Amino acid sequence: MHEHRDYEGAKIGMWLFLFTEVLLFGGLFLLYAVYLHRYPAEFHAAGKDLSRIFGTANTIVLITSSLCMALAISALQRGKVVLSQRLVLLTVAMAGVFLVNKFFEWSAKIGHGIYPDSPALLKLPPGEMVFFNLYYLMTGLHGIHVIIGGAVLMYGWHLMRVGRVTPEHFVFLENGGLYWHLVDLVWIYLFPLFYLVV
Amino acid sequence: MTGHDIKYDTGPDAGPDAVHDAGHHAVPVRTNMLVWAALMLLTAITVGVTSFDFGFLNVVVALSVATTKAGLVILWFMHLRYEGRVIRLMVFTAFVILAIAIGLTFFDVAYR
Amino acid sequence: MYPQSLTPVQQVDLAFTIIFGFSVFVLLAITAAMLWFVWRYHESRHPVPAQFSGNVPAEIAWTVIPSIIVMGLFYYGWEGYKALRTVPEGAMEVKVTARMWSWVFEYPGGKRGSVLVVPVDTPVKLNMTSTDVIHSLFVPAFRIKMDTVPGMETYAWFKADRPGEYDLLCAEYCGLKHANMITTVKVVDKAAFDAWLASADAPGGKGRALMETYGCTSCHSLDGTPGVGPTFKDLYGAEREVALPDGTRRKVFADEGYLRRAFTDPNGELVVGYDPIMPSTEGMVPREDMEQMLAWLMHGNEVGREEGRRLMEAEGCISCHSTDGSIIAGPTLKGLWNAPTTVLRDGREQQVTADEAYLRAKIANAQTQGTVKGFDPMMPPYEHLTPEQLGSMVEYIKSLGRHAH
Amino acid sequence: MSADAHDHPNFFQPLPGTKGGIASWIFSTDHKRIGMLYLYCIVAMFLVGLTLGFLIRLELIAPGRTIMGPQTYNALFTLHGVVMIFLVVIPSIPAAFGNIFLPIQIGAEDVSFPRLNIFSWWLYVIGAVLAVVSLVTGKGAPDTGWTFYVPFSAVTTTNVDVAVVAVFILGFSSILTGLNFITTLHRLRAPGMTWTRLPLFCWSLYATGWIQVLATPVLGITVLLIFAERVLGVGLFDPSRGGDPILYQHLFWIYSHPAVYIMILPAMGVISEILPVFARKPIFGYKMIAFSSLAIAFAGSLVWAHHMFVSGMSDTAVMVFSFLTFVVAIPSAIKVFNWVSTLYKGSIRVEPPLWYALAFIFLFSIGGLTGLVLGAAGTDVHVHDTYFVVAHFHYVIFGGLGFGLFGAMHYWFPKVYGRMYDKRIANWSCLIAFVGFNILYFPMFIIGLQGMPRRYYDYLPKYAEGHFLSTMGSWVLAAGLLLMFWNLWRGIRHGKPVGRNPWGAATLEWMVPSPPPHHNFDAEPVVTHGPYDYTGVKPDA
Ligand code: HEA
Ligand code: HEA
Ligand code: HEC
Ligand code: CUA
Ligand SMILES: [Cu+2]
Repeated sequence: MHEHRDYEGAKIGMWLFLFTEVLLFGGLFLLYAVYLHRYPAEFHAAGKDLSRIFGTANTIVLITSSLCMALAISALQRGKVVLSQRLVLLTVAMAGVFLVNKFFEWSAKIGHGIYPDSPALLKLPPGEMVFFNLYYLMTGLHGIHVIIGGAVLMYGWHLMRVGRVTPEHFVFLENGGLYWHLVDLVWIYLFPLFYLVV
Repeated sequence: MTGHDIKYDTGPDAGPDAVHDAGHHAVPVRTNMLVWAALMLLTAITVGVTSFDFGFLNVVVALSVATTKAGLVILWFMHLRYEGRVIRLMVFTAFVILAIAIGLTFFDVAYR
Repeated sequence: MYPQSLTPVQQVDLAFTIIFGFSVFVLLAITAAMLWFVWRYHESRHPVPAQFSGNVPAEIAWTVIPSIIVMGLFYYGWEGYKALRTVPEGAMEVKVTARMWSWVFEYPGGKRGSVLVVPVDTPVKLNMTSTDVIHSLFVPAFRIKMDTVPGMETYAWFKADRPGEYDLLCAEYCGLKHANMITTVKVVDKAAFDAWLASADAPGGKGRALMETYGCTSCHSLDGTPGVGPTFKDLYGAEREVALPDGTRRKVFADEGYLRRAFTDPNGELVVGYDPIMPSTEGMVPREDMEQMLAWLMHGNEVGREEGRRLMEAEGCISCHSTDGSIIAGPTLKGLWNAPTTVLRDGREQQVTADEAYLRAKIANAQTQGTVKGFDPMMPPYEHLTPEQLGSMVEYIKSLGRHAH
Repeated sequence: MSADAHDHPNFFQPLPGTKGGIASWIFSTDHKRIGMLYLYCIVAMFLVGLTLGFLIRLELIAPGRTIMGPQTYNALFTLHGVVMIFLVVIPSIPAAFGNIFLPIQIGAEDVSFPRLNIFSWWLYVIGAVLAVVSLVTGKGAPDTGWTFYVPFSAVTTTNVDVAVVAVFILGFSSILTGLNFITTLHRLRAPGMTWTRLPLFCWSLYATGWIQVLATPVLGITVLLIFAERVLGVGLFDPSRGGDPILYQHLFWIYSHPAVYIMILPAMGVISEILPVFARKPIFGYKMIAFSSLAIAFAGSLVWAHHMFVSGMSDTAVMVFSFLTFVVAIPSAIKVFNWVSTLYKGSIRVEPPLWYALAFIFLFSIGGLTGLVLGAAGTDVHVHDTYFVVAHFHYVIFGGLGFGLFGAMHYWFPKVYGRMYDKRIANWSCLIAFVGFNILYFPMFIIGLQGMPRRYYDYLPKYAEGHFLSTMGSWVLAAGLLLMFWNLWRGIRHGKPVGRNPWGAATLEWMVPSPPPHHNFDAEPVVTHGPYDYTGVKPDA
């Protein structure tokens, strides 16, 4: 069987996969839209309880990590393999920062007794319950994607090291990058929806 | 049926070798930096405007900014600008379907 | 086409007729064409195929014409729907609560029942909700169907134009006894309806009255005093010694089958100590009446406890709890009184006794009392019941016998 | 099977220099082998599903309890639905015949992502195994119906958790197949294989692929939400926690309505392949048929809430979705008219695949036309959730997809096995199945109109005749299908060997040997004519 080296095909495949991710989150965005429509006041009140500082910090981290990723690919295309490797590591490091941040944010909330099915949550008005449930689900699902994205990028880094991703054959890294940008993209919406639209 | 050969972007010899090198176009560092700066600026704006209350427009503003940011990421970071018609059309379709799914649902929830 | 003069039923049936008419026509045309082509252009009759691959005017025609027709079909369907949704002014409102697996209808004035009784020629609006999962109220005769959704109110309306009894079914799958969540719409004339609405239910209901009508009570006492025949008190489920026609004696339980035989062939099994004098009900008592009496014997024969039985039927308890020892979704109520029960509370097993306090608390809000081992925590709360009502339910449970150790 | 079998082994035989064996199948990346794996799994699951349907009918032969209690019955129709929908009809034609023939039909060596392809088969197997596990673990088999409606699915104590995870995984398997096909069709067409020379089967798979990619993730998140609801207590659909159970239905049908077109489009593709071959004449209105596949795929994603006319959603939504439902019927109508016209002035050779295709058109039309009754708001209120709906979807799914699948089996059988089944028996089994099918499902329309609700384990005596007849029909149908499967089975082993092109078809798969070799083509083919151009093409042997 001859080796497939169809870049365009690989990219089409990756984009198609990204669509499935978009629609996976899409279902949750749909729920968010409907519940925001139904409980504007409660969403307003509950949103105030989320830390805007954490949110903004994480936005900056994630956007910057996206930049690193884009730079890493440009660097690789120009043949600067080592630079590219470092940029990928930097991207992953920022993914780590994002997760640590998220961890503190979640623990603070959980420390206040607000988590799905918690007694404190069940005492809140229905709209706020919905808000927090959505918050945990959507940021949780996003967090899982951050972890997967980080892992994929680390693997890309490894492939660069062993010379299987090269300035000539970099489609793996490019697709990994696409995935990472998608993770960023989702957060770009989550951020205003949970921390700002209040 | 003798089909009229419609010219498709990948051309009549759409074999695996017909790669047109869109993806190999390296985005200049400067462009990436500019995009990043724009994203940061938009983040600042969207956080900044929350101190004003536009009522119902709050959501509209926040989502418009987010969509602009998303556009920047998709077009430059994700290289969609440099891709061929096929991929662009595909991305468009996917988002249209999502918009339809959310939009049509509102025929229910908005009128209940 | 026929402005205003159509009832929703007619409007919907018109839509049915039009769509079916169109469908049958298209189906026959397509099938006929298909079969005719296969015969006419079979290779033996038409060896050389024509080589054309389309015909633009034809294709445009069969895109445009169906589009237009289909819009017509949509229109009639929508008209039918509008008729079903437009409630006339001044409709009588009945509140419907669906729950696993029974219906409660609450009339203006607060009367509740598990059968929907409505006056003829009067628009009735049903305001519906559910306490647990989604059900759907379906009355085929009136072409209405509407889901009952927890946390939400939905409605449907109908107008019955002649008295009679119509099936009312649950059309949304709701678990174990979905198929048995059936009751009746009783359409009666206006006077009868008003009288019914005003009446309180007589103790014992019809079965008890029939016992008097047919003279059973002249031989059987209701309160345990001995008479010509054995008393009816605590009869159902009791142990009996009977003599068969050939003289042999045997111990039996007064279960349903036994009671039925006792009606139709009273002397086949003669209770020891009594004479073979009871006449058979065969030919004398109509079937429905016999069923009524049986039902009363089995479930309602304690004076003062019929109320409990009636309530339990109206509240839907009987759809989950049997009174004969079998298990539906919950434990049987037979022999429950004072029985030791294992419940799971906060993850631990505990022994409780089904005494008055436990039963009252359990019925009012089952989940606060833990969950009986081996069952699911699915029993809905009944916090709207008054203490008296709880009392009569407990009385009824008592009447079903105490636990035999 | 010829002399060159040694240097050109067919794809069943081990590659030269390898031992073969089971591992060379279940880890194969050859699209043909993967297609066969799917085919056998799907047929096996189909037999399971049919047996369950058969048992359902036995229980319903008479009112009251017949052979099982309500809990068993409820689990049975749930399982019947889940197996049939997620394990049989959604993968069926695309994953089996699509995998085997799509690459060959476009002149490619394989699909774009062969490893993803076998991975998706593995996901399918894992999903199927989990579905079985859900039956025997936890507190009993799921009893929710294949629609998993909340709040019931959130409160029932049966093993819904595992079942929804299985559905999630199966969804991913389906996505990967769709993704693979779309990419393959864009990238791997042979020189000269323009979009207007693409066989209509490929077009239908292309449209299907888009639905798989864009709709299935919504199902994924929906079942994950059930899982979250049950396991984490996230009450997004729980009214006591501010949730709205009707939103669940929106999400579910946003996938599951388009899913019905995942089922039917590939079958329509098969019919579009079979008809011209046996009419010896180009298909009528190629472009309209290709285009209507895309139109169905697109418009099909706009109509989901027609399953919810009595759910308590707004009347405005009822109007909009009823209207859109009628719009989506039009591309189907176009296809039917074009198919019938293809027969016009042909030179028709009547062979088993054609019978199946004709049966398809008839049965699908009945199913589709009764779909109009369901799409019309006023009439749907009466027949919603009754046996009318049950009859509708068995006509479209079984009469449509099912007979399409049988048609595909009979059409491609000689290509896959290089042998021919007994055609006379094949015709008979088609006839028996067709008759049985109608006895089985037609009475359901009538009892449905009379008000017999679906998912009822017991029913009022007034529906007894219809149910009885229906059960009788299931026996006739079973006889027909068993005869069919037996005949095919016998054909595999004892059928008469055939050459490359027994039907005289013009698509590329008939240019390669039967069975196809490991490498589809010795040299990359260059396509110079349309797929239904029969000038000069003759059936061999
Ligand atoms: C293969 C699967 C398949 C297909 C193709 C279809 C096709 C269609 N379906 Fe069906 N449907 C199901 C599978 C399918 N359905 C299933 C599984 C359910 C039940 C789910 C559940 O609840 O469990 C269901 C339920 C269902 C409902 C909900 C019923 C209810 O629960 O109340 C509705 C309502 O609108 C509907 C409508 C339609 C319509 C309008 C089409 C149209 O696409 C049909 C188009 C076809 C034709 C119109 C016939 C051919 C054309 C002609 C003969 C030419 C002449 C016609 C015209 C001019 C219009 N379907
Ligand atoms: C592809 C889809 C498909 C197919 C082919 C079938 C096939 C059949 N189905 Fe279908 N059915 C569904 C999909 C399908 N079904 C779905 C999605 C539902 C909804 C579920 C829900 O409500 O959630 C449903 C629901 C459903 C109901 C409604 C249940 C209810 O609402 O209470 C009924 C009732 O009669 C029924 C009957 C049948 C019958 C008799 C067959 C017959 O075709 C079967 C004929 C039988 C045979 C041909 C058997 C032959 C074989 C043997 C006897 C044994 C041989 C075994 C071996 C060799 C191992 N089905
Ligand atoms: C939807 C089904 C359902 C309905 C309706 C229902 N119950 Fe129950 N009930 C159950 C189940 C299941 C249990 C056992 C689990 C538990 O303890 O919650 C139970 C337990 C009980 C018990 C305790 C039995 C024991 O063994 O300790 C009593 C008493 C009782 N129910 C009475 C009633 C009465 C009275 C009504 C009506 C007003 C009623 N139930 C309505 C399902 C139901
Ligand atoms: Cu209640 Cu079904
Ligand atoms: Cu549908």
